[in-house]
Amino acid sequence: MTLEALKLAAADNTWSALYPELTLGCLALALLVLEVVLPKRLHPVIPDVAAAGVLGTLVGLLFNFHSVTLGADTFNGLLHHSAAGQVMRAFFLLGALLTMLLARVSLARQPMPRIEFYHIVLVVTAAMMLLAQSNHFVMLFVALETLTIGLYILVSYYRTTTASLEAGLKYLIMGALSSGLLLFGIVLLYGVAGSPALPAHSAEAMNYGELARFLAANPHNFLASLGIVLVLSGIAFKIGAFPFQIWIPDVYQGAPTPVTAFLAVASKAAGFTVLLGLCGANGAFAAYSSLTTPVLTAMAAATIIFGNLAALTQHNVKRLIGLSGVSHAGFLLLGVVATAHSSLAAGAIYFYLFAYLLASFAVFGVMTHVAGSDDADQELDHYAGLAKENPFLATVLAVGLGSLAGIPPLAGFMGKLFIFVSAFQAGARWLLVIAAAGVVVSIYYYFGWIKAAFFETWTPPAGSDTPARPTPTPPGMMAALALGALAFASIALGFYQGPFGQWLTLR
Amino acid sequence: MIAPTLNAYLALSVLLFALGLLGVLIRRNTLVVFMCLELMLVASTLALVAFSRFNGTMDGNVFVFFILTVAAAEVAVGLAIIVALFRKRQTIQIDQLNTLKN
Amino acid sequence: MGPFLFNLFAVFSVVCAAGVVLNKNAVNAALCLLLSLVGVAGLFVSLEAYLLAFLLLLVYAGAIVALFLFIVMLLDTKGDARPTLHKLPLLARVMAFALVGAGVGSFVVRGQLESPDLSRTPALGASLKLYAYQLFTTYLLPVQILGFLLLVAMLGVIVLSKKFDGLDDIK
Amino acid sequence: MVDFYLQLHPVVQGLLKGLAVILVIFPLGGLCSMAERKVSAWIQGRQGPNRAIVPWAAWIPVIGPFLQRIGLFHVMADGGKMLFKEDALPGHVNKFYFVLAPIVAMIPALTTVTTVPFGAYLDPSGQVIPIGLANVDIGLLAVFAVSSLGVYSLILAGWASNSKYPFLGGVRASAQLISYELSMALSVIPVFLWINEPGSEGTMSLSRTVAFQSQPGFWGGTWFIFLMPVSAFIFLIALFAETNRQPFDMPESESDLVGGFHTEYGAFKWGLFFVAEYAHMIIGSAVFTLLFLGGWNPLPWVSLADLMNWAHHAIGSPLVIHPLVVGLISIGIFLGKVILGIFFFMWVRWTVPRFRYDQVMELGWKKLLPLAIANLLAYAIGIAIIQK
Amino acid sequence: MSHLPFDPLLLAIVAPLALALMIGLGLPKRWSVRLAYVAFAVPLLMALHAWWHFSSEPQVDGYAFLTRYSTGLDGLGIGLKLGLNGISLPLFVLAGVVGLAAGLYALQSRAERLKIYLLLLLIMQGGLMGVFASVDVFFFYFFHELALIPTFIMVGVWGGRDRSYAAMKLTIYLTAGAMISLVGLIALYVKSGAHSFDLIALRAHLAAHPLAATLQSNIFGLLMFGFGILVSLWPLHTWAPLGYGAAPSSAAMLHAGVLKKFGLYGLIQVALPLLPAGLAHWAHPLAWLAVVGNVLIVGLITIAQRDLKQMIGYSSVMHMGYAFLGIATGSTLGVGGVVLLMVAHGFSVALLFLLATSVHHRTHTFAMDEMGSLATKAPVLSALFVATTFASIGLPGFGNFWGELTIFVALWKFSPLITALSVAGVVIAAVYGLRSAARVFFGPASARFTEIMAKHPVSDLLWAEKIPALILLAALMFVGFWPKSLSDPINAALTRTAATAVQSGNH
Amino acid sequence: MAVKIVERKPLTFAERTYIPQILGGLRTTFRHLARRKETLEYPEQRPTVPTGYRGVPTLVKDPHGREKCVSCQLCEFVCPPKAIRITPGEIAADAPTHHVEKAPQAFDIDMLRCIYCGLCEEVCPEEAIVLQKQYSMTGYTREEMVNHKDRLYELGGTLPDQHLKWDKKKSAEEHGNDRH
Repeated sequence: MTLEALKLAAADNTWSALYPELTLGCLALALLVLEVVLPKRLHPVIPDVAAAGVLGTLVGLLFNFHSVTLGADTFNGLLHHSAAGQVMRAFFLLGALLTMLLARVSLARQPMPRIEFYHIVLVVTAAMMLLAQSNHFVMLFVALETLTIGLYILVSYYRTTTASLEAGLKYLIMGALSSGLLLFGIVLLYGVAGSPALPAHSAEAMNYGELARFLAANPHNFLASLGIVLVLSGIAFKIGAFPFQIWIPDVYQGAPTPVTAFLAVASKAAGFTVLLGLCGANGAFAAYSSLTTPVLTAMAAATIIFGNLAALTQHNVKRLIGLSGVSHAGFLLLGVVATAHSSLAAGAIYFYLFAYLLASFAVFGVMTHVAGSDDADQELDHYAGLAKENPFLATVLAVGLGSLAGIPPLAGFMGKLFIFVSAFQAGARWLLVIAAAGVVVSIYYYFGWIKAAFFETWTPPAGSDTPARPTPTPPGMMAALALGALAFASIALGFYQGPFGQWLTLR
Repeated sequence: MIAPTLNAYLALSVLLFALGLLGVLIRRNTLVVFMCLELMLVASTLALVAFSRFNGTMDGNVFVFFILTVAAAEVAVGLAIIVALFRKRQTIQIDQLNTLKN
Repeated sequence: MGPFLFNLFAVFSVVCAAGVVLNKNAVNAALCLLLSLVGVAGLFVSLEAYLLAFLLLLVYAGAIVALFLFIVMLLDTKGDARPTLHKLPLLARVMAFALVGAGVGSFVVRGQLESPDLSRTPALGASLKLYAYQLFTTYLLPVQILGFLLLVAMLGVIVLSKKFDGLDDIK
Repeated sequence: MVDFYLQLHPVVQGLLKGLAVILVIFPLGGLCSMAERKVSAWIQGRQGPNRAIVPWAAWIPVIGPFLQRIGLFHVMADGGKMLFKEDALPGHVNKFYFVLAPIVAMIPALTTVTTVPFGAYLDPSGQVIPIGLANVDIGLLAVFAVSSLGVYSLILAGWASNSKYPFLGGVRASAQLISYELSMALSVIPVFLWINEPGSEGTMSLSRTVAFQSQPGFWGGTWFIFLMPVSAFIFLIALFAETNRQPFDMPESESDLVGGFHTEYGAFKWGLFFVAEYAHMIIGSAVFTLLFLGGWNPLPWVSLADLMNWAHHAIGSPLVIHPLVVGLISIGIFLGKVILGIFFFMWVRWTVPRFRYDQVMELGWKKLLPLAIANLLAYAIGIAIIQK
Repeated sequence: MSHLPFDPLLLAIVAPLALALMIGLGLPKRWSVRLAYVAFAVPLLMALHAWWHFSSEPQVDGYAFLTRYSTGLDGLGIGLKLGLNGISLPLFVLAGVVGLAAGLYALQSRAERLKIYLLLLLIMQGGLMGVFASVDVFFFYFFHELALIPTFIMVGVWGGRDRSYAAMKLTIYLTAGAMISLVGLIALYVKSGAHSFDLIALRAHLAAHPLAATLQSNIFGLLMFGFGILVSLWPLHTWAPLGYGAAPSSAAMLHAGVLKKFGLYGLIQVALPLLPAGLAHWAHPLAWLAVVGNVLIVGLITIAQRDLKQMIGYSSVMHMGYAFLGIATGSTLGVGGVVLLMVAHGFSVALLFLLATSVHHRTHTFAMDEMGSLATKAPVLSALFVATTFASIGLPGFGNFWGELTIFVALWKFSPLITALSVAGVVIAAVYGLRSAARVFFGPASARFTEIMAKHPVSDLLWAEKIPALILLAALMFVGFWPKSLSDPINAALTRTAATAVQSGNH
Repeated sequence: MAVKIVERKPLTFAERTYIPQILGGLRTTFRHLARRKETLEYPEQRPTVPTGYRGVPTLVKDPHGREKCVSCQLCEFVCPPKAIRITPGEIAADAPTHHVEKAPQAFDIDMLRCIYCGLCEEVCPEEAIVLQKQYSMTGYTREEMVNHKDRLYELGGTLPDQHLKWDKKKSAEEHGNDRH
């Protein structure tokens, strides 16, 4: 390797293409510096600085949406920049921003230090953004692990409660197991694709493009198939797809509510971007669709069925939303299955994710305000009479849940519609039937929640030794604004998709 | 004596990986489970190095760096969680970690 | 020499790995893990990846397993207090064994790869320079990310275990 | 003889090497303990041990009394005592690990020696060839890697003793060793940055650092201790901590932990810990010599080859540059520096009082680590500018 | 083109929604109430305007007032395309009239939390206008769901007995129906290959490239059962009487009167012209289901009812049986009759619910056994009720008569046996209708009613109740006396669609 | 008087690094390294015992070889560790020193107890007990470490003063106290 080759390789490190991630990274460091530099009474400003920074990055990203690097590979093929990547970047930034807003409310009830939380959220967000653009297994693994390890910490952040720590431990073990599976899959693929005896082998088999070329030339390789299955199961853990969903209820319940939201939305979305990159129409595993499609189909069906049935019996809303999130993962998997035969599918997934983000954060926002100091203890009963106590929160909750349920004027419905259309285009009819049934079932528990908030009144349980339920925190100005905006966006995006819809359907 | 072929290395790493996985599935002590997880990662690195050596490629070797670093970070965080939990619950047996139940 | 070392280290690492899984005592398990790692490091040496072998020792054996041992001793857990085997766990265990066994079996039967001639393939892993070049050109970005990862991990450990004002959970 | 050795089976060769290492390190350890007694005595204005003698030595006219005066036979007496003393095994310990710990202590001590080159000779073409048991490309890393395993013996000893002081000692040891490894590794990076100029074959070999310090020219002839005093300083301090020498002997600080991790040990098992500690010291100062003190080069800007060529001219006999002679001289020079290093260890021990444990941790994490990082950054930038 | 400087259809949809939004954003109650009169009147005015100008408007494929608004999903062939044809026009007017009546009734009802009640009613009204003004199948469905959601909430919050259970059941049944029909619509969209949800484009495309017969029958089956649940096709009708029994009057008026017609309207506008072979396959099963289930079984059940509101609910289910029969004939005559029946039934059932609630205000019960001799106290109320009952039985002079008559005529050609059975239904209707009128208004007062009368003075209809009732009655009589005003455009439109249907059916 | 508060001097940077201090310490210890050793190589070299040294207590005889001790037991009573034990005995009537009346029948000093305080010497009215320069008393048994009377005399020897109090007393008795 000569010096010139090195310089060439180094020249491909186009740092300017990563300005949002770099901004987040620097911002994260700046938070720590501020903590040291600022006097203690000014510390409450730091979260605002973080949120403002993320907002600024988001605005900057949207203004520079069509940056020069779009469509290019940078960092020697580690990253691939695309419009979809830009959209997901915006998605993660939005998710981070909302998480921070929720954290302001939730952390205020906890004696834990604040600034580290924001720092970790920033770094995790940057990792997610890189993950969405990764085009190489090394990049994938490193970004995924950064994200996962950050989340381990965030999940167990409320260390004064046992639930949070237990959730953290469970997430850790499951997450590490999935990382192990994923890693071994990657290793197998890399090894097989590098084997000189096979056609189209490559020295840089970790690159998606090279791998896709290899797989296309070796359609029935056992080791490659095994690798693919392992990689898929690793990702299935992250997105909480059946049969790797067992961690979801416990972890969602135990984690701090903002983190649950972050997990439910951003982490899941990150998993799906990876899945799309691998199993999508031009993904690395495209040549093995005869293997991936049945696997993903079965997974999607089981996920929808399990998620919905399990959610039916839940009384803790965090578990409920976790399990309903499992069923959402199933719907999204349906979209992934469809990508092979439907040009709409990828766009549908992105739209679904956005709708899911808006709705989930609306619901989690309400949950954050309704919850007491024990973050894991959020029963359905606590919502009884919410409409009378705080109509605003109740309305936001209803809109959010309605959107999650996929009730029409709301964005969630459009997401489901797109998914269904693309699934039908791809011919996954039985899956569609299951999904439709799943939607009906999901109505039951979502509506049960709305029912609790609107139709019921709180009566303390007969044995009055149980403590009274927590009183909802009235939302502050910022939080109210954010929640209102989320609810409004959920409604508006249902009516009018605008340029976003154009982009989805014409990509 | 088994000749050190690629298959032998691969089988070895699969065996180690499987042992790790088995440990994760059957052990109840979280610390040991965690060790088994590390064993899985190490098994992966073994396969990676073997592939790199036999295929004459470099990426795999470099990947091992990343895996090692990630494993270190993971262990640090994981042990911190375990210790914090132990302080609360005085147990680290998986069966007894049942605060979260419906 | 080659086959001998390979067999030696292979058997050693597998036996020790089995020790990790089967040993009742967590301290024993940690030490088995350590020995298994030493075996793997030996295999790395036989694959001419010296740097990685010693890194494995330095990072894994020197730091990670030491940390494990440290924590095991700190928590002073009395081994695996084996719970009575309920029906379901037993079933799960049998299934786990079967699953893993089947996986390994099918792998050994079907996962055959042609072994290239070692004398003709370059041992790229032996050269330190190549690692440096790769890490600082192609993989510079992941290296940077890892920096952040380590920072985050450090902060996390601090948050999870430091004694803060107003937090009385740690005495 | 060399030919005969090379004809042997590799396994036999390995065994022979191992035997050699044991045969060298154990007596060296003993000698160090003797040196320690003498040095501490001298520093305290005492004579130190000078009485023991065996009859047959007493008969030798001058040498006998001399050996007696320097206390050599005390070492033997001690060794004999340790060997033959009752080796008590306390009832409450975890027997397996209790016995294992001292053995584990010996492993890194004996293994790292193999990767340290200890001399050099000139081959017919005038090339300097280093002498060592195993010349590996990543020498220093190997030393670090293997010596990092040393922590296990302390942890195990502390834990297996099943008693609180040893346990505290073991816990302290593990934390301390892991903490200082960081700054130690960071401190030597500038050295390797310096010797691996662009275009050269990258290496972490220790003999290469010595070779670099014997090159002609100002930079080449300089020892790294002059070029990188801060690195040397950090390395030295970290070395003290890594070998658990005073003022860092937290694991066995007798004023608060009775005897630290080896409180429950006695006789031969205790002796093994003892030897391991001295072996670590020897290796530490050998590595320090190789990295910062020019290895077997006699003086800064005067390399071994220069010396031998000058001697060859002065004396005129070709015998002077015979490999064996050169090798012995180089080993002598090297050993001299190592001994100086060991002396320094002892000198410090009897000068500086012991730290408190929190001070040790604070020094490691809050002082040395930032300093090492700053040092690394400064040298990285400086080297980049110089070697542009 | 329209003579107005704006799109009347869009205004009709937007006006109520806009007010709903304003209320949601916190409009004071006083202003909400005042503006509500306007917001309920505007759709009717626009509908009347459209009716007046319909024939003089330029028409595209039978549609007048065509305008298209892009919502960003042009790539999918979805856009807000508004227009009216001969079939939708009467229903559009129906929606306007019933909406105004329901709105006026609600405004005088002094419901608690009137603002929210109005908000939901306005959303419903906007959605209803949208349903019938949409040419785009997607938005047709979309607006239906928009109108449907408030029903659930209104039943749940303002409902009567068992409201929680009723709301839940309603939600699940109707969502299930909506999901099935959605799947059918998606299937239609994807399989047609038109890449458009635009009904005109779909029709044109399918006329040129008809679908295979089995596919048609499959899709028709989905639509039939999906829409069928929404229209309470036996045996999936059980939600209807329960829901109506629990629903507040305005919601019941709008739902039973207008929204329920959505399913029939969908079958007529979408399924019949696009899937003629499907109809051919399903006509007989549908007819038998309708006649045996809806007409006879439900009719007999209706007789057995003791609860006035439930009785009306069951009667509505029964009348839907006639509508299904008309659709099953598939002929222009029969389907035209269905449209007429839909309009007339809309007026009559809305009026019945209105009056039933008024009765309740006076008797404080819905149980018919506990009433009697109300006519002596409230003669206007009883007169109106009896008139409406006559209308609903299908006596000449009211719209229902014409609808049922044409259906029977058309049905005779289809199957005399079924005709005979369904005519028997009229007798059943007469029995329960007259019996209920007799029980409530005539005969001796029950002991309990005497008691109630002693407590609360019983007045006749107030003007606030009379006005909406009279509007509806007037409309009902208008249809009854001048059906031609409706049937002409209906026939024109049906002939046009039948032509295309015959074309594609021949293939 | 006004109180003047003296400010504590903050440490300078060099002092805060402690390096100069440590180097200073190293220099000090290194200097000691080369210094002459203070150690006395004992069996070969002996310390010079100064006058007034309080060594082993012994009994002495007068220049005529007579016991000086009159077993008054003052030393026994004054001895802090009670190391001295005296058994007084009568002096035979025919002895020339009969007029002294008492002489120790046995005189034991337990050297395991003796603390070399010298009180016995100070208190002795007869100057019969004297601390010698001898500093090393060793023995293999406890019994051996008890100095009996003969051993005490053996160690003490003769005190060469010519005072001879009891002779004077006797002659005064016999010849009258002409001095007084």
